[in-house]
Amino acid sequence: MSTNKGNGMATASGLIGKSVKRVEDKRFTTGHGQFTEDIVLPGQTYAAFVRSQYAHAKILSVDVSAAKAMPGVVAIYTGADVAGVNGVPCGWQVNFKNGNAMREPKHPLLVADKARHAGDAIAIVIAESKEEAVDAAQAVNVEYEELPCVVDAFKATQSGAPLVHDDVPNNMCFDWALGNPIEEVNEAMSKASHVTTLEFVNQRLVPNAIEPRSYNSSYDAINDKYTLYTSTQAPHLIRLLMSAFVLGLPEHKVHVIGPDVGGGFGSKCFHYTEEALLTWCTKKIGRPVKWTAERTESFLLDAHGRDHITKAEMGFDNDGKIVALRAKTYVNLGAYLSTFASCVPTYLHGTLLQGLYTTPKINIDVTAAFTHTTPVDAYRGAGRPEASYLLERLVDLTAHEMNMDPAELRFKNFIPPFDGVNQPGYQTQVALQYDSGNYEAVLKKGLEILDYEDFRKAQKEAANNGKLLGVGFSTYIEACGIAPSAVAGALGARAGLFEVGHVRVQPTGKVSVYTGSHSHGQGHETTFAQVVADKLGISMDDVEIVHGDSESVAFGMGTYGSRSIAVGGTAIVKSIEKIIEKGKKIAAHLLEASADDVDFANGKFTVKGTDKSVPFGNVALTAYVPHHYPKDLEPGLDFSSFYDPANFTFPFGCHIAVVELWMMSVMLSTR
Amino acid sequence: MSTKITVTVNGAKHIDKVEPRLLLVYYLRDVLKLTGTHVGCDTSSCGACTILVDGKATKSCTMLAVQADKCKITTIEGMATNGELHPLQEGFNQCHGLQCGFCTPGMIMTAADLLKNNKKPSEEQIRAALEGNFCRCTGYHNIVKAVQYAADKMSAPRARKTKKEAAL
Amino acid sequence: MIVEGQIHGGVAQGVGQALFEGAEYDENGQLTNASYMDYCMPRADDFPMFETGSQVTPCPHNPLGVKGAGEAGTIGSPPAVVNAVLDALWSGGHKVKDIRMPLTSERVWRAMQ
Amino acid sequence: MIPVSFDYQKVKTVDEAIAALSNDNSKILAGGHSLLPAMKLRLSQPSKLVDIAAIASLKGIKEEDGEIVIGAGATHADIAGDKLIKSKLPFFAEGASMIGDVQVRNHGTIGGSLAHADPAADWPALVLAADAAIEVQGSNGKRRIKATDFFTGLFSTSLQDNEIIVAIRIPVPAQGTKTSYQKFSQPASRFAIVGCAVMRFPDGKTNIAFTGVSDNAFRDSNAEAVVSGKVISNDSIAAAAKAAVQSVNILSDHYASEEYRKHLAKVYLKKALQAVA
Repeated sequence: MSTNKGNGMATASGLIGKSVKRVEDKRFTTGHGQFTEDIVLPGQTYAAFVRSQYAHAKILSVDVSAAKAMPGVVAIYTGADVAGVNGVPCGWQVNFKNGNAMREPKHPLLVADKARHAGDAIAIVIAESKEEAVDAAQAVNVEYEELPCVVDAFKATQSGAPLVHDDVPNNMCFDWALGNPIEEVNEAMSKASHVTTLEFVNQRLVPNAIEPRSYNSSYDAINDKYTLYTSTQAPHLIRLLMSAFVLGLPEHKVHVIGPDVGGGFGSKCFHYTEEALLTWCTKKIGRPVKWTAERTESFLLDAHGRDHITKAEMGFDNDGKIVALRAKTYVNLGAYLSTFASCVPTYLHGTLLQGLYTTPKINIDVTAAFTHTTPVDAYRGAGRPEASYLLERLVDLTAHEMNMDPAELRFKNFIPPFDGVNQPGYQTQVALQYDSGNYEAVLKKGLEILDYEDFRKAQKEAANNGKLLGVGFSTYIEACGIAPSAVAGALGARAGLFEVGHVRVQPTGKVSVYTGSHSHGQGHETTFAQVVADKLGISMDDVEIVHGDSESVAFGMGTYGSRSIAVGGTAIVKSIEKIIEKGKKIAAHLLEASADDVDFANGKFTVKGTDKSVPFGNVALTAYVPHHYPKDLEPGLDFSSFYDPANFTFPFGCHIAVVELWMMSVMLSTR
Repeated sequence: MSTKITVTVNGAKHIDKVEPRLLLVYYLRDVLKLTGTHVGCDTSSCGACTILVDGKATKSCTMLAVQADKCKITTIEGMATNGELHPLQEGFNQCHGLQCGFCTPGMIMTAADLLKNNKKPSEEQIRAALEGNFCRCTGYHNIVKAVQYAADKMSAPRARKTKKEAAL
Repeated sequence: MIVEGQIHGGVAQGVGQALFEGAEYDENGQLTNASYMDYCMPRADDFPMFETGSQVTPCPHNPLGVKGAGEAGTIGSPPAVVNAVLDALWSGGHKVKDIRMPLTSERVWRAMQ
Repeated sequence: MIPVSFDYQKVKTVDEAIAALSNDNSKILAGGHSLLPAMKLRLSQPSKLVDIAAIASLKGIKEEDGEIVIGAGATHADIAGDKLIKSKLPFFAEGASMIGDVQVRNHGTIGGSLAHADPAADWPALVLAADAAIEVQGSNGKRRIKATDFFTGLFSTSLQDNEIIVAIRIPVPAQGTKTSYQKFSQPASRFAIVGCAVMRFPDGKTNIAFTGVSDNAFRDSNAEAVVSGKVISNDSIAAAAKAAVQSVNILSDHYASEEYRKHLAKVYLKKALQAVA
């Protein structure tokens, strides 16, 4: 067993960077977490779905008469009932190489004409109990005409492949390329003394959050107001997409709450048809409707991840310096375009192909296709694991092919260290500018932890004894906290990528923080409280973090893409800075000094060079009981900030895996 | 057709009429409103629904409520006594053995069964004991540590066992 | 501790991709492993303890100097594991370019034949 | 996740259970760990369940008249932890501890598993290798079915309608008998892709049984013939492996093709033979 071998903290003192116990754990370890499925509303009804058993089939008829007569059935709706309702939208527009917009076929709430993947929803059955809903769903009779299907992205784009959407020729959603002009890359490649070629599949994965997706939607007719409880990573985003794009509801009449969320890994940041459909149904029946996916449904419906077929070539000179990289990838989008599906294989993948290396010429070409499979979207890493897999496999394979050491090969090609302050950021060949990096250092550290020389000796000995040991390296970079909004917008994002942090200091000096980030396991209630307590010099116990509620929090973009601390955390810090600035004015008044002469540290406002000070709590009280108070200053101590970062952040690192192959049956053991 | 059952859950006796097809996990969650026991799958694989039935770790999604007639059940809600957390509950907090918290109740209940039978489990034994409980967040590293923490605490000579722990 | 936890979980998902997980469709478009009895979810006894280290390089453009860690474990680990298996094979004279993920024992066995 | 509605009857004696089974869509509920998952997915839709968990005579493990008698209602955990089993039939304890997970072993029963006859279950190989008899009871009383006659195909056995398994009877092995169970698990379900059970008697007689390999578990007489009565050596092990799984239909699935499964069967037979050498 080992612990983290760190060499320093992000801040020198205080709570930030300290290892503290999580404040949210008590409710989870005692069984008092509140997940969406735990919520039962007065008059609750339950939904079950009739889903296509075929991947591709014409729906000839849907007979609900027998089901309607079953005990407890409240309502049944089919594709015909929601034909006039919009489908769920895609949040990122990618253009074809020729400039045309990508093709966005409708993703209806229920399908009426044909099913396009196994599990496509044909009807929703609402009943008094879960049991009755499931029983009645089984009694709905659907007549299908099964059609041929295609499940592979490459095959889908070939002529004669069955079409997923009649109006999308060759099943092509878009094609796209990035980097240096292909002629330049080809030329550099032609001069390479060694070219490593790798054709591989980055397979399809199922995110598998252990909490299945769950929604509970209700409608208050008196106030014409909807409330949706949803197991989401991004409550405000869901409200925006569902109200403005799907159902056409006034946004202020829709309250979206994300209670405790049992993991997401990307799969819960998308707007799913069931969220909008339940919200549409609740008004129709005038009662709350709840649905929780069964695991089998999760497998068939929660957006999957990855599914790339790639051919990549990396050219090297005699010395092992990379001279060019060329890659062609076929991307499987599944049957419909999920919320962020289009940006994952493009702007989150192609833009990372510089890796940690000085590769002078890079070109990535992507073809994205519809198939008769579950939609594919961001899953933990989203595009970046695909990029790092492409690069790091090529580098290790090259080491074998050129008979070089894989670590040595990397050291030869690393971008030299730069801190982004004294040295500029690093401009890649694939659009991004890295913020700061010291890539040699992480590999050196990894080699130390492994004791590389020792391992190579052990490997030789093992091989002599008929045992196979192996070491694999991966020095990777990622781009987190997509930003700024203007750049993302220019690349096709249909949403802003800022975050909101609202800090409300209560009269007694206690602090409530409202963040647009939404924890689904990350521990924001602890991390953000740490940041706030550190910055204000108060106890973490005096800080409360509120998240996941569209009415408490002004706005928010949610939690995904490793953005919470960098974007959400910074938004909170911005508000704290405003609070300190105003606090200085109040303190200056109390201390009869000039605000410019007041410092804030360790929870105290102090007049520079004196021992005259006033604690944070007194300043807070004064802000709300402004009897002795600066003229022209508003009472209260409450600030909100929208933070739109200047750039992504670029974390990087090194993974080293050591494996032993057990020869008799070839079992792998990781060490 | 409903059947009368009598069960003792976390020390409290309950008499209810239930449909035979009602799974024990739904009886706990929907009838008794003990929502700490979770459902994560439909194939008896994930272990999120683990409780103790007559002291034995049990997947409550794979037992009918009628089968639990006359049984003594402990759920996650019954692990803390008089506001004092069970060493496992403390261990999961101390060792950061949870992230989203959804699998945590099942993990704790399975670990409770292990520690009842094995006071000083090795890392390997802990991992083997938890093979029926999925966690997608932690990579299990800190869960193993949490169970080790609890084992150490429970076997410490000065540790005073509460009545409930002793009974588990 | 929270960051390390993110790394552990991320690595587990990355190693999961490399060694255990993969959705498989048949030619009829049926997901043939749509349950936990068929789709291999990594379990406690599939993993060793992880060893992590850290190297701080502050981000210059935000006041906390922070970067982000939620996905780091998942992004870098699959190629490391696959590279390690291939390195083991090369060390035994099996010059294998690629094995398709997940590296099931059968796929590794076939690569050695 | 919600089974179809059914009737439920809890019985106290085997006779009561047999009487309760009169309806042909009735099923016995023992531990429920094979049946309930199938019912939740609505793959199985019985109209009535007869719960036999309260039948006292089905419980327990004992030695009686030169036989080890395992009650059909013994759970995998009961068997894994039983002293008699550990000393006289150690591979039963090993095999039991490899089934499912702790929670499953706490409730799943040997009788339920045998009656279900999953081609990848562990018990079939073990009872076959141990020369066990499956004692069943029906309206005409009790009868014994030799394990070798019990498994008749995919999920099928020679159990008649209205018959229930009451016990598994194994002749007490002579002193010096060695056993081994070697299993290569399907990584997701942990069922056997290949399970090989070997029982070697002091006189050299060697029983070899496989599960997971074919439609049903089977004794491998070709492999047995190679090593029975002979010294177990590298050569005889290699010869037995060569002879093994020759005349059976070998399964193929997502985790192991026919070819790889065949390879694994030979490898796991080698491991088992090495363990009893």
